[in-house]
Amino acid sequence: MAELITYREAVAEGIAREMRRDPDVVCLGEDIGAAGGVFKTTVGLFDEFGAGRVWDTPISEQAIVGAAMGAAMTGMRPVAEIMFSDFLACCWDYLANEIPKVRYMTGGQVTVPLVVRTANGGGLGFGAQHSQSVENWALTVPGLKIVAPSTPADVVGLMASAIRSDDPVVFFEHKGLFASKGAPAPPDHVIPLGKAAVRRSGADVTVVALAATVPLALTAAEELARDGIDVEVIDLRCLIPLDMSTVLESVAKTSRLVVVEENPYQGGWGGTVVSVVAEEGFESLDAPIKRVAAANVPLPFADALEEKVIPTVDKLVAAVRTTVAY
Amino acid sequence: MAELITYREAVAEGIAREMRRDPDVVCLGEDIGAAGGVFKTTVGLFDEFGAGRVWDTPISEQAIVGAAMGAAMTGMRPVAEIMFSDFLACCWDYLANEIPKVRYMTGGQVTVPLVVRTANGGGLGFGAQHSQSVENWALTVPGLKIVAPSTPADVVGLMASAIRSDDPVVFFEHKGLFASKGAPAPPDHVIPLGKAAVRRSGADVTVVALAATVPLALTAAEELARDGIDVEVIDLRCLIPLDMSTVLESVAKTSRLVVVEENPYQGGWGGTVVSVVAEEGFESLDAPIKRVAAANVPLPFADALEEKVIPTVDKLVAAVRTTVAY
Amino acid sequence: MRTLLDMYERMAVIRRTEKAAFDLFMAGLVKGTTHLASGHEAVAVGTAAALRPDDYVFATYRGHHHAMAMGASAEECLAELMSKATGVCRAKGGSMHLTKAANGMLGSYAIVGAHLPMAAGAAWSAKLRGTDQVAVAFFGDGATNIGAFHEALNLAAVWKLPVLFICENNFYMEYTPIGAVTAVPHPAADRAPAYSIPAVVIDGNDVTVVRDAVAQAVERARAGEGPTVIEAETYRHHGHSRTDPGAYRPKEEVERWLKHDPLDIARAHLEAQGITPDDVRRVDERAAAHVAAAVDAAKNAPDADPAEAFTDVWADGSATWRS
Amino acid sequence: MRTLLDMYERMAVIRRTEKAAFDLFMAGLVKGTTHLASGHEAVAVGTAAALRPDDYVFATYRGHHHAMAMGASAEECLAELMSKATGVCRAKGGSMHLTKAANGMLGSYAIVGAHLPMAAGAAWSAKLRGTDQVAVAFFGDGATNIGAFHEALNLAAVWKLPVLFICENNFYMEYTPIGAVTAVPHPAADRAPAYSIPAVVIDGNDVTVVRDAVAQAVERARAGEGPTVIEAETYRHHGHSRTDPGAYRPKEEVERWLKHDPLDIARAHLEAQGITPDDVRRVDERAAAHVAAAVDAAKNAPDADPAEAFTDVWADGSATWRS
Ligand SMILES: Cc1ncc(C[n+]2csc(CCOP(=O)(O)OP(=O)(O)O)c2C)c(N)n1
Ligand SMILES: Cc1ncc(C[n+]2csc(CCOP(=O)(O)OP(=O)(O)O)c2C)c(N)n1
Ligand SMILES: [Mg+2]
Ligand SMILES: [Mg+2]
Repeated sequence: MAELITYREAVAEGIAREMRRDPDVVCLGEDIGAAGGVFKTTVGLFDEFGAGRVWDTPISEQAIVGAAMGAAMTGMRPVAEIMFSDFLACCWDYLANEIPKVRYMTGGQVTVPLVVRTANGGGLGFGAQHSQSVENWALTVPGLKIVAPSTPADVVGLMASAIRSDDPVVFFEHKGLFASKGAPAPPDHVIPLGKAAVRRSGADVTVVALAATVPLALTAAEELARDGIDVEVIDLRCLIPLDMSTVLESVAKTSRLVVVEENPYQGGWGGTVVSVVAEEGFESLDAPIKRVAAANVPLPFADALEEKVIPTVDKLVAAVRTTVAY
Repeated sequence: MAELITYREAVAEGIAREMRRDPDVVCLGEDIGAAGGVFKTTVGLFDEFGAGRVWDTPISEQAIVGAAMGAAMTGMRPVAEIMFSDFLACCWDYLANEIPKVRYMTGGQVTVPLVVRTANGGGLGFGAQHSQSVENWALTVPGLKIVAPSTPADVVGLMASAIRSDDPVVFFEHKGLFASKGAPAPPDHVIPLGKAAVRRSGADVTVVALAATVPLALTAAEELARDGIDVEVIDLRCLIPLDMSTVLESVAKTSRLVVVEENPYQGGWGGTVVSVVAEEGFESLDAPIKRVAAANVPLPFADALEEKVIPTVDKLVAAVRTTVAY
Repeated sequence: MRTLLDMYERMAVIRRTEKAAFDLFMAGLVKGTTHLASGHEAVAVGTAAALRPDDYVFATYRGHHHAMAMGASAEECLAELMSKATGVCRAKGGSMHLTKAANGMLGSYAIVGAHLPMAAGAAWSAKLRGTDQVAVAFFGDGATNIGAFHEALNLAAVWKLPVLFICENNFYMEYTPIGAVTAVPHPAADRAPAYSIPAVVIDGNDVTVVRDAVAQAVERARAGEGPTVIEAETYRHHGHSRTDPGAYRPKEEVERWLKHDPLDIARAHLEAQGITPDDVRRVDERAAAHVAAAVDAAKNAPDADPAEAFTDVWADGSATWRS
Repeated sequence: MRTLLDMYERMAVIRRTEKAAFDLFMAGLVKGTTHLASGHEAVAVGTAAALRPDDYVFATYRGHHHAMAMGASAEECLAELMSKATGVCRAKGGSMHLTKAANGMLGSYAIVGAHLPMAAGAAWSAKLRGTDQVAVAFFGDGATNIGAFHEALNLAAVWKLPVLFICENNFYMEYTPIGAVTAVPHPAADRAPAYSIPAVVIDGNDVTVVRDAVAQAVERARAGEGPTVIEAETYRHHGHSRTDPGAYRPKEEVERWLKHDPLDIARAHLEAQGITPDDVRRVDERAAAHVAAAVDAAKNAPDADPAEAFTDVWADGSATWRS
């Protein structure tokens, strides 16, 4: 078995594989070149592909994503980095109004095959403006594919699909997972967008997770297993396309659902998952659906406070216990 | 009984009342001065209060909202207009990362008593970039109060509360309602934020609506009444604070819930309402919860296509029938 | 468009199409809103005349003239406005989003300034692919105050991109004179030095002046010398959009500009070139007939198919968001 | 801060606090990230010396020096970094958001450029309320390429707002030399003409130069003459943030700047004024003792109360979002 690689390394690896395959793939972003990115997720790309394919930009999020869009419309496959996902707010017009709509509103005349990659999520003590999980922002906008991997191999396999996709993809890399390790991706590893992974099968309750809440859910499941509670953990991997079949099948089996998400409860992606289940899976349900989400407050700096706000193993364990005991 | 006034007139009336009360209230926005705004929702303010209190701005959404924030932090009560709610994307950083977080992240050192008003919603044939209902964008961000009135009197009463609020408020004025008429607001009309209105009481099914879907729901309710289906229509009025007590009480009575919302289903505000009910109101439910939302596509230009995408009376009627027949 | 007469004809067609759009609006056959470009024709047509078929253009909600200058037909534009299946965007875009991608006209964007970075990106793409294509962004004076303008110009300059920023300075952002909200007299040209970009201010109503200025900028761009800012002074003959009578504009100002009509100026040039008034009249008549036919054809075209609401979100043609 | 010696002392305290922050970071007592301002002290302190207590300041994630120049104590800043209940933001903000509103220091903002419009807004507020307060925005060279910069400067110019835009040009945006991503040599000053705003480029490491330049701009602002851009050239002694060794900077460049240390320059001025090295040494010692005591006090302060996570979302102190 090959050595383990980090999630961080997997990002660069995933991009490099596609850059080798396809000369139209180009990267742009702040400090992604010789510096290798502030999270070191583009290390090696500049050396291997040079300044002609890895472009350092000014601090101009609108220009970065807007230029990526123009390039995508004219034959390139740009991979744009927005350093922290919070900064998507600085170019939100492109994510909300331009990129996802132009194909539709031109009656299909153009396509926008680009990837916007961004470091997402909390847990590192970066405070209110550098720690948000904002997949749910992207979810409000039809026309974007939304990817949020939880393992190094998935990073590579989903990056391949994202870059090869003819549709725009927002690719959320979780800051809290960068240092985590996992099996490397086999050669030519491609994971189709919109296929959830059942990370642990179980009979008693379905836990739906994404990105950093996947390892959290797995830890909780181990703890619950010791008490005889058998948890099925689903890693959505993508929010769009959303693999509700896997979720609904699971709920049909377990009759119980808990969603664990890092974004705030209000407007969180769990609401969409719950809505579908509360309509289509209603008959299967034997207990109220619970969402373990962040509290509806900005993210505080101090660990002890942040802990109170974001989902934790303990909070998930408690929620599952209540659900199962219902 | 006084003459009816339009929703459009109510906007100007609501602002004017507060400007008369409180000299710290100032308005800023594009073409809101002598021109009275592109939707004529600020007509009369410039004449009455002058250029010192009604400021025309450049096309600089970030500067508009950012300056409003700075002014709010230093003793003023600015009312900023963002012409179309879609353009909130151009200043999203302020709505997502600055305004709602600064009080929290300074440990309560500052407050931001401002209102961002904006024309929201579809139905007028303005196409994909000028027709969105984006209350759900704001809902993703803790720290913003979110108001979306459905009647002229509510516009006045909620505007009073919004402007007097020491918290930041995003005030969604629905374009499709501007021409609608209703009873004028009595003097000193103040409606507290976070209190839903039961617009029609009924025993069979609860319909939760907001802004333009309120009249839609009332029309549907009339139609359904003819078939003996007794619909309770709740106008949420605000998404934050969210009056779940009223919704949960209603569902406890009717055992059935349909949410009708203009934003796309994915990431829509209905998901948050449904989540709460699917947890806390689970025992009351006798039928699957339905959401009648916009389809997950950008908004098309042609009426015949838009009709297919956004919620209509027919779609709501059909959803209620299914729910009641369950 | 090889000759001045060709350019004149294109302008004449645009003018009449705008008039037709207005009339159709008034007749209730066009819904939503429209931002007529009557008065702005020379900027679009002069630019198009200096471009190659493989160049790129990005325009605004006031983009009928850009689409048609780049070769969209009057019929497909009017059909779009009238929600017809034959509309240039299959009635999914509407007046503010006319697009003719086959001709390099990559869209009309209705969020002010948003398309400037896109044009820079298309130019970057040309550079990456080693072609010598150029990209053009048309925008208004009002657009020069939005952040995207700044970011696009800086990026274009730093990366030396083959892009032209063509400002149609019609002296108003909607109802507010541009001077009231802009800190410099020439909203685009006076900003260009902040990015070390060369700039010219030109008479945007003289199609030959526009063509020549654009040709020069295109030459620079193709030679790898980077972006240019062109501020073309012009004027709209109507209000900002269909509901606006434009009453905030001084009467003398309007009259002065109406006398400086791009079609009249072109006609004077044609006469100087020895083209007879009769020749011009024949072109005018052809333009009128062309537009009349386009109106008829658009009117008679089938309505857009409601099922189209659920196509073209994704590149595979579908709108599927879940399994 | 009436005297140069006062300013020197303030700088000495800041320098030592930054050093302490670094050490505490290394010792695992500070979490997250920190962007040290060692080397930038003169910009903050010189500016503060030219302001009135009722003026406003908006700063960045590299804002320890701004907070302390405006009167935040070393102890409350370090306590914030160490997640203590006594932190200047009650440990809810952290290093990037130091704020001392009581002193007019209205926050440190971590999204580049976002606070420039806010400062314009605070200046607008002063104008509306008829006070003659001014507002200051500090920002980096890298911030000059973001849209909010453009919009803020234009608005400030058009509305003639009493605001100072003070760029701390340290020649790098993170790891990239500013020249590589900016189209003009002076990222702030060369842009000011695009807004008809007067600008100066100054030695940001000489606290007297900064104070004088700011004083002049403040005078203009209070007199109703509008905004000024001040580009203060300076250099950071450390990497961009705690994880960055700063290896991308040429050694000679670093050495040259280390020799142009704001504290040394101030010391030379003091000597020229006849302040003896002994006087200075006493101040240094007092600064050192002050910071050492601050470190102790911060270390011994109680940890932030986890219940604080659910306060202060709303003005009533609560975090209630539903009934
Ligand atoms: C970001 C944004 N803000 C505001 C608007 C509303 N709006 C549409 S056109 C316009 C005026 C634009 O003026 P200018 O750029 O001079 O172009 P013109 O209409 O004169 O051709 C405004 C404010 C918009 N579409 N986008
Ligand atoms: C909008 C935005 N983009 C990117 C970043 C990440 N970032 C933080 S500091 C920085 C460099 C800023 O450089 P400069 O403005 O020169 O300030 P300095 O750090 O040199 O003081 C960057 C890119 C950010 N915080 N905000
Ligand atoms: Mg204009
Ligand atoms: Mg810098």
